[in-house]
Amino acid sequence: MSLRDAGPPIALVVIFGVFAVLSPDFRTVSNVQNVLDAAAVLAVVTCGISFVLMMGSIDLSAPGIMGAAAITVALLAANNRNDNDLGLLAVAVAVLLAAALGCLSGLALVVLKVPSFMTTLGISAVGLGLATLMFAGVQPNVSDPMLEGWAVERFLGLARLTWIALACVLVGALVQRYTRLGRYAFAIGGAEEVLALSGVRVAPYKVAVFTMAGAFYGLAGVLVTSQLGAGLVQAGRGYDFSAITAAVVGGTLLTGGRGGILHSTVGVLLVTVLTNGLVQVGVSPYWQGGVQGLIVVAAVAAAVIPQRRRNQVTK
Amino acid sequence: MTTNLRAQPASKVPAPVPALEVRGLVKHYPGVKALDGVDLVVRQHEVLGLAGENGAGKSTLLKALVGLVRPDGGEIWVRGEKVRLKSIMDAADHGIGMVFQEQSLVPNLTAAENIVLGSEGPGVRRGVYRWNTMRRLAQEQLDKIGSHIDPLARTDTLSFADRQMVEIAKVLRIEERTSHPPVIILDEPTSVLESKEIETLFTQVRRLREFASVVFVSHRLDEVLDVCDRVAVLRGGQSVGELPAADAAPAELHRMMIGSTGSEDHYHGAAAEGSDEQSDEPRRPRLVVRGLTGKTFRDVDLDVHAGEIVGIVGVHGSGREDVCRALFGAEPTTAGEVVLDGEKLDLSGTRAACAAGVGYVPAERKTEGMVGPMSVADNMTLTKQHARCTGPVVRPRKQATLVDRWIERLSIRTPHRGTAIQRLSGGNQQKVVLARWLVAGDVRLLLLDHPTRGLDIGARSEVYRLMRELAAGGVATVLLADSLEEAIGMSDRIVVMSDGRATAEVAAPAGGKPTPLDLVKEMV
Amino acid sequence: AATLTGCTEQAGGGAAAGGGDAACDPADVTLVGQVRNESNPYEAAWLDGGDAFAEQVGLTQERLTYDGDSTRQQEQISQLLAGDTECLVMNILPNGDSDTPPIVEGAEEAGAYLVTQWNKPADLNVTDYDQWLSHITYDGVESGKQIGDALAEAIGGSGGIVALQGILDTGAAKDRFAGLEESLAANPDVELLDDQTANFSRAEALEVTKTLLTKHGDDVKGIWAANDDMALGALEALQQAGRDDVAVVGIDAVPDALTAIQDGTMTATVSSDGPWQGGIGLAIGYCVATGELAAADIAAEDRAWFAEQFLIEQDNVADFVSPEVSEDDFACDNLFSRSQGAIS
Amino acid sequence: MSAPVLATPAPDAVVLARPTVGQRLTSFMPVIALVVLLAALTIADPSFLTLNSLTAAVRTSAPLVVLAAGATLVVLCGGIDLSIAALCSLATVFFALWLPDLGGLTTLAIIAVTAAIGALQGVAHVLLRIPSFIVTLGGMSIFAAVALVISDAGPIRVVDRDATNWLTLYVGGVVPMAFVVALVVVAVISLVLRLTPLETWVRATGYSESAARLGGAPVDLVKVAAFTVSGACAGLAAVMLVSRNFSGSPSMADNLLLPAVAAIVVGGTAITGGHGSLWRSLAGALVVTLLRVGLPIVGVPSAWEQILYGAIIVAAVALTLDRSKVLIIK
Ligand SMILES: Nc1ncnc2c1ncn2[C@@H]1O[C@H](COP(=O)(O)OP(=O)(O)OP(=O)(O)O)[C@@H](O)[C@H]1O
Ligand SMILES: Nc1ncnc2c1ncn2[C@@H]1O[C@H](COP(=O)(O)OP(=O)(O)OP(=O)(O)O)[C@@H](O)[C@H]1O
Ligand SMILES: [Mg+2]
Ligand SMILES: [Mg+2]
Repeated sequence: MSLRDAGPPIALVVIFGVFAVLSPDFRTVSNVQNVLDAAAVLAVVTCGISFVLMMGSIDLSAPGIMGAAAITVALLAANNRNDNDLGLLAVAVAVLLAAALGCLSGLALVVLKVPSFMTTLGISAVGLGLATLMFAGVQPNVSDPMLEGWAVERFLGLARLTWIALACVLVGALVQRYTRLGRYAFAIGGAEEVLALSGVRVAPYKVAVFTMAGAFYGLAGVLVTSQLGAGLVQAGRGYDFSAITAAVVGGTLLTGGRGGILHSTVGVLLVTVLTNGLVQVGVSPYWQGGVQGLIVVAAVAAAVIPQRRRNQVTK
Repeated sequence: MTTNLRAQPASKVPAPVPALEVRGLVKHYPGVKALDGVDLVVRQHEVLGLAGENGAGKSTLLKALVGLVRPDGGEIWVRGEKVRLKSIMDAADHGIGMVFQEQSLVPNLTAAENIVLGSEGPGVRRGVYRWNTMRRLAQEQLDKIGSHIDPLARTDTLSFADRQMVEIAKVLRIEERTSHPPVIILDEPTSVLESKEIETLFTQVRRLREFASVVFVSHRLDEVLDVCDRVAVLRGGQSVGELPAADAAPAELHRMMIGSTGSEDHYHGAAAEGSDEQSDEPRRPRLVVRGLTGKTFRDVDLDVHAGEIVGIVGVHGSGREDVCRALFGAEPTTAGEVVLDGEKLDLSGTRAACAAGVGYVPAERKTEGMVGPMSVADNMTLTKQHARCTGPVVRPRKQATLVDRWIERLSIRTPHRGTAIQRLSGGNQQKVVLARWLVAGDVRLLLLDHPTRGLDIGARSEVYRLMRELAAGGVATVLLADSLEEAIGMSDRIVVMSDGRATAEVAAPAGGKPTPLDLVKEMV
Repeated sequence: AATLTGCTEQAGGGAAAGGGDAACDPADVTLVGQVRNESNPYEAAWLDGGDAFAEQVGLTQERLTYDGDSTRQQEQISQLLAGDTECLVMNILPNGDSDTPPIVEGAEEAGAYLVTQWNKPADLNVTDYDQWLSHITYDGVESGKQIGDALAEAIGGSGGIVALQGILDTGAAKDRFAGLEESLAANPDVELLDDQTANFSRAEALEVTKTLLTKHGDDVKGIWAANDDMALGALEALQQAGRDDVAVVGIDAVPDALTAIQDGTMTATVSSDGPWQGGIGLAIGYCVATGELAAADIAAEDRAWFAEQFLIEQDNVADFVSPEVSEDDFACDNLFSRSQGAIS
Repeated sequence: MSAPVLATPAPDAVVLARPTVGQRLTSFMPVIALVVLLAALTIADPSFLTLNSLTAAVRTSAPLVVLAAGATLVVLCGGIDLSIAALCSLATVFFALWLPDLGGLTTLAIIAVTAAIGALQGVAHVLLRIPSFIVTLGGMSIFAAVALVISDAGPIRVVDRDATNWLTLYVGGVVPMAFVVALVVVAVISLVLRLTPLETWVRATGYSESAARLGGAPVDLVKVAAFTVSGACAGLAAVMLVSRNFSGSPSMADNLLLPAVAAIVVGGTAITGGHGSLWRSLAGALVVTLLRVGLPIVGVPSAWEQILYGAIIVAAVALTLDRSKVLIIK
């Protein structure tokens, strides 16, 4: 890892250290576990969004796709609304639906040539609409033991879904480093026009990246459902911006071509530590959002200082 | 010696099928006929030079040959077979590959990935990268051209010249793709290379001839004649003829390119004109640099008088580009003082430099020199408000008149001043960038980083004449030349830099020019 | 052509009717119910209640949702009021207190009949308006106090509790928290360890509760949540933390909370009867529009009133599991039967 | 001391390149999209197309138009301003708090203060080299927190309506004053851009920041100015919202962020910077407003409304984006 990537991890360590000094409650093992558990869903969403950001595109579809996946899995696994009991298959269907929605935004991007900002915003609305249709006024509660177990059962002190998230990060990192899809996503962010000059058709890779991102959001929606024990239309509310924030804080550039899954995961931890730490040290709920915003800006500022150049382009 | 291309085959015995043949190729762009019925034959195992002024249509023709430009008319034949090239991959399958005029590598990938990009072969199996294989494949290509760069280095950490080598290594992959002898197209590959690297490249080109055909474009006519077997000339989108390279002189080629007689010894001639009056009395230096220190250079002292052109020469990594940028406020400095006309120059930013009358032409035109989608007029008047405004208000008339005059003055080939600059040929783009500093007529110090990169010989003479005129008008110029010859020809004095320090100074008055060898001695 | 002929207060050709006395034909009445969204059970049930009433009088309800977006609510209302307002009846859930005044002014100007619920600035008087027939709400202070007391009782009168507040700038969140404070004053041995906001959201409540549980550990004996969604999120957090010794209370009586109370995992909630709310607002407007009830005849204390609410605990939860809305509740002479008195 | 450069320029010889029909059509696309949408809504519900209804729609759109206009400048520079909505909310609170003391001057004070806040963000972006996305995201949460605290977490009634009454009037009896003000804002900013070198600088910054900087354009100043204008527009939009809601509230405008950015994109402005205009954003804001209010009013059920909204907004951009200007779509 080069020097310019060192900023976010250092910021993470510093912030962690400051909270640990300020609050004895913060530095307990159980709280660290809690932070990791709390980071799980965001980490999965961020895995997906990182690939999109790496390409230089943006993705706001997480809330809609997560909502649709959450309701789908809740209605297909054992629940109080119908007699379905598909278990793992329900998860698979939800993730597939999510991937299909992601694919749709990718297709709209490459076929209609509409910027991803808009296609994903549109798909998010479509996802929420689908979710609302399926929701039909009655909360589906999940009674599937496997899904419930994910949130409750622990392995080495961490909830199962934290391990699932960890696996996602690992898979994401491997895909980024060792597959053509991952490296091309990275390359598209670096110089899309050059790929075309080298005879690479970028459109399929773009669609594939959005599809993969959709699948990650779908899984995240499933995880939220398992945590809450119920399928919520709002399962993904706010995850679009928090995931982008986490990725950017971790050093993934919005203009593409820099950073990656591991960077973003550092960002996820940073954001989660902040949220948790501010509660632990007892910052007033009125101020928490503001303080968090300030620290995020400060952290990014500190992280970019070593790479500041004259004539540097910051968008 | 001019012959009609299609009418007369070069030899009496029935020639083998040409590797590539173009018949009556036509391509229109809004307002331009980029190609107007071009004919071209590339024989097997030959190096064909392609010459022509900026905007003559060379790049367009070559892009049509690799399927990037879809022609509006005409035919392309590959080894006696008529083809319709739909994409670059299509062309590669026919054994045609190209190194582009503007660099085209993905900056955030490794050199190895760039080299195999799009045809990874065994480097990728079922979508999964095999880094070791990939590195081996890349290494093989790099070995072919004798380059020693690390295949796993990120491309954006490489120097411009190394990146050019990567491009060449990349195009050579075409050998692996096709069983036929390939056709390899090099569009101005040497414009950014140092002489040593050019030698390496030429060795490669000659080696390629053993098993391939090469199309070679360069504005350095001596180079073209040196490496090529035959030279075809384009003018205004039409083929105007061809020459065997062996017994042709640059002047003859130049005459064919422009359709009339041109001056031969362009820099020396120009230098002689302007330099008479300046050797007389020693004047106070216009620019005084003392102890300038930055990240890549230390303790640089430099004096430039009004009306003087000072060349800085040095190998890659000598820090000369950064000194230039620092003087323009685009690179931070940690120590040192710069005085322009007796006043301390504010190095805090480019605006301050502009306001003080400093102008800068960056080497990387595409990303730093011009704003691609904006019009020629807007690019030309980007900096100098009073060139187009009365008070704070833009006067479109004033702007238009001024811009049109400069378009005319520098013979910039553009359909209209409102045309997006990215639609111009590379050379014409460069002229617009240069004109930016001249429109207001208030420039005192001009920093030129490879100002003639990619310019044709005519345009280059014009730029030289322009530099001379500016110098005669009192402008102090710092020149980072394209070649040692250019530096010697244009400069009144040459500063040699190596490892971030100014190590020597060589006077180069008209009539007392040093030889390249003198400079090389100082450089090493 | 410079058409700046002058500025007037009114748009268009003065379409706004004076509203009022000319009774509408029942078939001409337009019924509109507007809530935040249909993706939560309470508000979906509200709209269903409105549909039920509409069916009862042989009409259909126009269902509007604004996704919790104040500006969008205003935009929809002004668009609605720009249409035909002669016999328009609106039963509106304003997004926040500040959203009520413009809705009221708009309805007044356009002559549409308006009933609002839940949110209203305290100093805005219904009696100052003709078209704003009634404002109905539940006494948030009372509900906050009721569940606070129930919680205190469930933890045996002493111990630490944490509070999950709603969206901080809503009246409901503030009133309910004020009720909790009253309850705390009455139960001096109950200690409020921490209060955080979870924005009425189940997911946020889950995270916040987890953090609070690690922060305060076994000191937490009870969780007071300003609505049932957050209470349900807290329950999940407790389950995941393996804690079954913590009492949880909420407000709203959503179906899941009732189930939880039946199961004994949750202690108490307070009823807010969505289907009734969806119907009653339309019913009041309908009765006035058709002339069966004169606006002037509505008593001042029925212009802004607290509706009846019940504390639901395990012993009485069975009565609330399937809320019954009877047609009688919406009869024009029985509209205000659930009133617990005027809003002070 | 300036050098006498090339005293004899050649006389004019200008070829005129007129825009082709296709090019003209693409620049009118936002308006076409607007008309098509209006027609579709009218077909769905013929009573939608009344003077009253249109008046209400444009009145409704005014704050969105103003917000989008300001943010368009930032987008043209290649950045993004996520703080506009939160700043607007904060400004409504300021307005309500200051009105009793400042009276008629409040509007000006609000615009000045929000402009200053915008400038501050611009300076932070430029000096610290933090992406505008992050600076304004931070700004968003900070403004929200400040608004929450100073308003005591609740709406503040505005009793004295004289200060905002002018915005609720109608010009010529039909055109809402708020919309006229929004039009004036768009027109004035557009004109200033057009008549000064600012437009070139803004576009150059958006298309290629490093080329603009090395070309001597005042990139940093231009960016700070864009954020300043964006802030000022947020203040003006706040005044409009207060005039409509008779109160200030700490989250009043928060939900306008995505619609405002959507308006910019729907207008065909490139989110990557450089290409676009305020007029496009005006049309975009009207399209977005029609979608927000029109779909439910013509009776589309809530769930389908969202699905339709998603589909139409994508289709609208597909129509309005001038792909000859934006070569790579990210
Ligand atoms: N994409 C385009 N759109 C419009 N016009 C173009 C485009 N590409 C090239 N042209 C025009 O076609 C003509 C030929 O350009 P081309 O790039 O082929 O010239 P060239 O011979 O390669 O010049 P140089 O030596 O400067 O590279 C020029 O007038 C140029 O302006
Ligand atoms: N198996 C391997 N063998 C050799 N090199 C490898 C292997 N896997 C990865 N690499 C190197 O690691 C890099 C993978 O990209 P990655 O983005 O992780 O780079 P990085 O060093 O983190 O750069 P930056 O963080 O600056 O973007 C490649 O550049 C490649 O050189
Ligand atoms: Mg990396
Ligand atoms: Mg060329």
